[in-house]
Amino acid sequence: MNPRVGVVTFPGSLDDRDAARAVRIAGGEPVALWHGDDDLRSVDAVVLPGGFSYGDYLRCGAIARFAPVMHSIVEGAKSGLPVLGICNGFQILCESHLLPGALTRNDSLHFICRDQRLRIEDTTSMWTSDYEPGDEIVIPLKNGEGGFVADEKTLDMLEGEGRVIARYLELNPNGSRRDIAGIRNERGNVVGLMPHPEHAVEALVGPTTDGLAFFTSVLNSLVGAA
Amino acid sequence: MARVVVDVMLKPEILDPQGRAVQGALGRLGLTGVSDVRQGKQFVIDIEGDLEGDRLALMHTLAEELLSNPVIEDYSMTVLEDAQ
Amino acid sequence: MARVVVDVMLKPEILDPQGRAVQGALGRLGLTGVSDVRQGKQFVIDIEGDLEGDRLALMHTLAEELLSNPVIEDYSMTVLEDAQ
Amino acid sequence: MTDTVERAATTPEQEQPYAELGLKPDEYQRIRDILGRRPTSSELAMYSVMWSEHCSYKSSKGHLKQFGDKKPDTDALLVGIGENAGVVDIGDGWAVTFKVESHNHPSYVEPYQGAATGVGGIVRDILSMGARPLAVMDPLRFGPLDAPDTRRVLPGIVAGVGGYGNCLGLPNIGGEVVFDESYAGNPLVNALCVGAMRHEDIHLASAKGVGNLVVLYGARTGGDGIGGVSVLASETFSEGGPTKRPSVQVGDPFMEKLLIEATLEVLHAGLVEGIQDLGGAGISCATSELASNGEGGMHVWLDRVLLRDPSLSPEEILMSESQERMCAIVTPANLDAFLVLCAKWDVEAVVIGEVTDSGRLTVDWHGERIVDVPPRTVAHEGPVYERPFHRPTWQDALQADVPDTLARPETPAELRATLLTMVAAPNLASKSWVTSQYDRYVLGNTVLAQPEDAGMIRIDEETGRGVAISTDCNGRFAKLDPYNGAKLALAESYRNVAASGAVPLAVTNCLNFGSPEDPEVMWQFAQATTGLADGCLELGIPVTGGNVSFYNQTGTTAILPTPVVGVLGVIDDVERRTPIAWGPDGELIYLLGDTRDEFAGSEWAHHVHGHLGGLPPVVDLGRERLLGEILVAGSRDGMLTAAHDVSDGGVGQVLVEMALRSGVGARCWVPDGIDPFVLLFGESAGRAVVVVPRSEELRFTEMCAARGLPAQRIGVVDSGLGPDAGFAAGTQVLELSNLFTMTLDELRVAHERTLPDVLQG
Ligand SMILES: Nc1ncnc2c1ncn2[C@@H]1O[C@H](COP(=O)(O)OP(=O)(O)O)[C@@H](O)[C@H]1O
Ligand SMILES: [Mg+2]
Repeated sequence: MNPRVGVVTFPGSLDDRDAARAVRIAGGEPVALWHGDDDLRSVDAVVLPGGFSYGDYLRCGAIARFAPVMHSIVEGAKSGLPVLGICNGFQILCESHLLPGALTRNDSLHFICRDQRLRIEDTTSMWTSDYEPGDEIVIPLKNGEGGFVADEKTLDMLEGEGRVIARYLELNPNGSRRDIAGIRNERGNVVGLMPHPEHAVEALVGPTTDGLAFFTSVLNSLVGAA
Repeated sequence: MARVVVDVMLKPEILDPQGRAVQGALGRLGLTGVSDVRQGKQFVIDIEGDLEGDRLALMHTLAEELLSNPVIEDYSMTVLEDAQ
Repeated sequence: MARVVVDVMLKPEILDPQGRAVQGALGRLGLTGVSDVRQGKQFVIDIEGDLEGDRLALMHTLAEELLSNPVIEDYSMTVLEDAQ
Repeated sequence: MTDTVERAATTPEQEQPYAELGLKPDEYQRIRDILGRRPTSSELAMYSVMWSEHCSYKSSKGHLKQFGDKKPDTDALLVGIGENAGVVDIGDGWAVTFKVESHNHPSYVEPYQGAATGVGGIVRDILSMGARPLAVMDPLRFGPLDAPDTRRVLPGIVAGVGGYGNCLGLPNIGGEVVFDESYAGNPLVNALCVGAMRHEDIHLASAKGVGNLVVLYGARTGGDGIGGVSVLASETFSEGGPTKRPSVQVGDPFMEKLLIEATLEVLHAGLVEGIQDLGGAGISCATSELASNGEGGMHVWLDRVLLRDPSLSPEEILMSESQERMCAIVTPANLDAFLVLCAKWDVEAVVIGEVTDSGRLTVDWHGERIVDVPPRTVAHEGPVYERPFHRPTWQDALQADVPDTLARPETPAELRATLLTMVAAPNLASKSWVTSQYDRYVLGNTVLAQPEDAGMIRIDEETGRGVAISTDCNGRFAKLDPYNGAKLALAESYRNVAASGAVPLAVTNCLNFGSPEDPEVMWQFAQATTGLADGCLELGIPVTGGNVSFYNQTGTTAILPTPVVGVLGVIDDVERRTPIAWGPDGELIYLLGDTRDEFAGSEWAHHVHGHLGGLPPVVDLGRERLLGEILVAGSRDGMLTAAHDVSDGGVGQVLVEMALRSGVGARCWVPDGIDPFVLLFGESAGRAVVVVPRSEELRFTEMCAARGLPAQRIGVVDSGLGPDAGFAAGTQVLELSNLFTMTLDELRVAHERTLPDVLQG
C-alpha cells in the first residue's frame, strides 16, 4: 500500500492542493487534514503547506501553531513522524519550536517570487535522502517573510550537526543568515524549507522537476523502514 | 541625544484585520472578555544632538507623512531626552 | 474594563530591515543625525472586567508566547485600568 | 431621527442634499415622480449611489449597446453582458468566466489599499458566477517612471496587487505596466480575474422563490467607502478635505480566501438559489439587483446587518462598500446547512431579508419602514444620457503632424545605440521588478506567465484543457485615432493569445477615459466603443463584459483614451503551448506579416523624440485572423518551437526578448527590400516572429504561402557566435548581419536595470 501523507489545511493555506498533487505524483496517497481536527487519520507523514495561515496576521505561523491539529503533529514529530514544513509550514514549525530559529521579513521588504537555485547540503533527513550531497536544484521561491534568523550559537550548532539541509546559491533572496534555505531537527524527521519543492514536480507548470525528490525521499524512507 | 517614539495606529473606523485575527486567537487561547484589539506600529528613533526647533518640526512632519499614512492612520509621538 | 498595551520589538541583535529602510528615508528627507531606527508592533487590547490574578497571568503568557516570538523579539506590557 | 416613508409622505417640502450626493435636479425630480413623494434619506442614498456613473453607466450605456447589437454569431457565449461577468463555453463541459475592472481613483488616494481592494472586487465578481477564481492579471498605467508621483504610487499599487492576490492564493499570470505623462496624477489600476466551473454550476444574481431568505455573509459592515461610489467614481477627483467617514476601504484578503472556500462549498452543496457579490454601492446594489432580476420583490430588516461600527446610520449601512461580503438567496429548508458551512470557514452569516412578490423593495429599520421602492427603478432603470460629442478641434492637426521628419538612426552604430536605448525604455524594459512581487506558481496550473505573450493556465488536469488571456492597449494609437486604436488594442490582444497557441474565443474590456461631460472625450469614447464592437464582429469573438471608468483626468487634461482589451482563448492541451523562448541551435527565425514604414504613435517616436502625431498603423483584422489561424495551426501540428507577437518596440524588441528568455544567441539579418530601421523599430500590426525547426520549414512555409501570409526568414538560432564576434567561446551574442552584434549580457543589463534603478530604495 502506498504511504499516506497528510496535508494540513489551515484557514488561509494556499499550496495545500499543490502539495497533495506532489505527493500523488511521487507515488504516495495524499490525505487531507483539517486544522481544527486533532485526528491525524493514521497518516505516515505530514506536509504543512505554504500559504498565509490566518492571513499571516500577527506573525507568520504564530496563530496556526495553536491549532488542534498542531498538538498531534508536535507529539507525532517527537516520536519520529516525518513532517515537512514548506514556506508558511516552515514558519509554523519554528513557531511550534519543532525547529530552532525564526523567519523574518525579507531584507528587500518585498514579497519575492523567483526560480531559486539551491544546494542540497544534507541527505540524511527523511525528506532529502533521494538527493546526493551537493546536488544543485532550481525550485520556486515565493515569500514575504523568508529570512531565516537565529542566534550565532544556534547557527553554529545547526552547521556543526549538519542540520542545514539546503542553502541558497547565486542570490540570497531574503537575507537569510548563512544563506540557509532549509533545516532539519536532530533526528532528521522534521524538515523546514522556505522554497517550494511541490511547485517543481511537473515540467509543464514548474521551472524543473527538481522538487520531486523531497516527496520520493520520504516515501522511500517510509517503505524502507516498514 | 534624543529618543523619539512614534506610535502609529489605524484610525478607529478603518478595518483592522490583524487586530481581528489577534482577538480571535486570544479568545481561542482562553482569554475571556476581550472586546477589541488594534494592532499598530511603533518606531523607536535615536537621534544625535538635541531635537528642537526646525528639526523637531521636521520630525513631526515625517511622523505624520512618512511613518504614518494620514489617510488611514493616526500617530502619536513622544520625545525622550534622557536616552543613553 | 482594562486596556492592555503590548509593545513588541525585535531583539537588538536581530537585523531590522524595516527600521533600516526608515532610517534611510528619514535621512533622505532631511532629518540629520538619525543614529538608529527600530520598528516594532504595538497591540492595544481592551478587556472587559478587571484584569487580575489568573487572567493577568494568562495575558502575560500570551504577550510572551503569542504576541511576541521570544526567539527574536522582546515585549513589554502595560495595563491601563482607567480606559473608558 | 430616522427618516421614514411615513415621514417623507407628510413632509414633502423638506430640503434634501441630493446635489451633494451627486444627483442632478432632474434626476431628483424623477425619483420624486417614481415614488409619488419625496424619497426618504435612505432611499435618496440608494438612488444616488445606484444612479451614479459607476453603477448606472448612464453616459456609456447607449454606446455599450453596440457590443450586443453587433455580437458575432457564436455558440461559445453561455452568459452574456449584464451579469456580474460573462461566461464562455470552452468545451468538455467546462465554462470559464473572466472580467476586467478598474480601481483607478481609489488607488491614487491610497495606492496599496486601492489596488488591493480592486483585486478583491473583481475576484468576487467571478466567484458570484459560481466559478472558482483561478488567476488574476493587472493592467497598470502610470505617469513617467521618474516622476515623483509615480515613485509614490507605483510601489504601493504593486505591493497592493501582490499583497491581496498572493494572500488569496491566485497566481498572477500577466498584465501591463505602461508609463505616459497623461497618467501622472491619475494612474490606471485595472484588475482582471478568470475562473472556471462546470456548466451546471453557473449561478446568477437573481432573487427567485417567494419566501426564500436573503443571507448576508462575510465581513462585517463598517463605515468604509461610504460615498466612494458616488464621490470617487462619478465626479472629478480632487483632493478635498477629510470627510466624516473614510473614503478608503481596507481589504482583508484572508477573509476573502475564507469567503471563496465557503461560497464554493455552499454552491456545490446546492444550497444557493441566487448569489451576488457586494461591490460598489454595497447592500443597495445587491438587494435591488437581486430583487429586480428575480421575483421583483424583497423585504430587508436592515438592523440585522452585522456591524463593525455600531454608530452607522441606516443610510450609511445601505451605502457602505465594506469589502469581502456576499449575498445569497437560500431556501428556509437549506438555511441551517448554509450556516453550518459558513461556520466551518469562520465566516459570519445572517439573514437580513426575504424574497417577496410585492414588486417592491422594502427596508425596515427597527420596525420602521425606511425604504419602499420599485427595485427596477433603482437597479436597471436609472437615467441614460446621450451626452453630446464631437471630434476634437485638435484631432486633424494631431493626425497631420506625421513623424516622417523625425531624425532616424542611419549608421550601424546609430542603430545599435538606438536598440540599446529602446530595450531600456521604461515601456519596453523588463517588468520583473513588478512581476517578481507576484506569486505566479500557486495552484500549480500556471503554464505561461509574464514575460510570455499571454498568461495560460491549465483548467483540467486530466485532459490538459486550458485557457490563455492577454490584455493590451496602446493609448497613443487610441489618441491618434480612437476607432482604429481600439481595434489595434483588440488585434494585439488577439494576436498574443494566438501566439501562445490558443484559439481566441471571447473579449472583456475596461474603458478608461476622461470626463464624459467633455464632448471631445465623449467622442473618443464613442469612437473606441464602435471600433471595438466592429472589430469583435470582424474577428468573430463576442464581448462578454467589462467596465467603464470615466473622469480619469487631472484638471481639464484627460488621460490618453485607454480602452484596455482582454482576449481569452482556449487550448485543448496546454502541453502544446508556444512559449517565446526559442529552441536549440539551427532553428529558423521567421517574420510573418507585412512590415510598413509606420512610426506614428510608436514607442520609438515617443521615447526618442517625445513625439505623438500622425495616423496609427493600419489595422487589417482579416489579416489578424489569418495570422492567428497560422499560429494556432503551427502549435497544433508541432511546426513551431516559439512565437512572439510584434507590437511595442518592433522586431528589434522581439528578437531581444526571445533571446534573453532563452539565454541563447542568434544570427539575424534584414531581408531584402526592408529598411533596417523600419524592420527593427516599426510597429506595423498583424505580425509575429516565429521559430521553426528545420524539419518543419517546408511544411510551414508552404502553409503560409498557400494561405497568402508573407513569411520571411530573418535569422537562425546560434549559440556559437561568440568567437566570431570577438568574444570568449560560450558568450551568447545577438548578431544583425552587416550591422552590429551585441552580447546578451549587455542587452540584459540594459533591459533589466531600468525599473530597479529608479524604484529600488
Ligand atoms: N466596457 C464594457 N463592455 C462590456 N460590458 C460592460 C462594459 N462595462 C460594463 N459592462 C457590463 O455591464 C454590467 C454591469 O457592470 P458592473 O456594474 O461593473 O457590474 P458589477 O457591479 O457586477 O461589477 C456587467 O455585465 C459588465 O460586464
Ligand atoms: Mg458584480
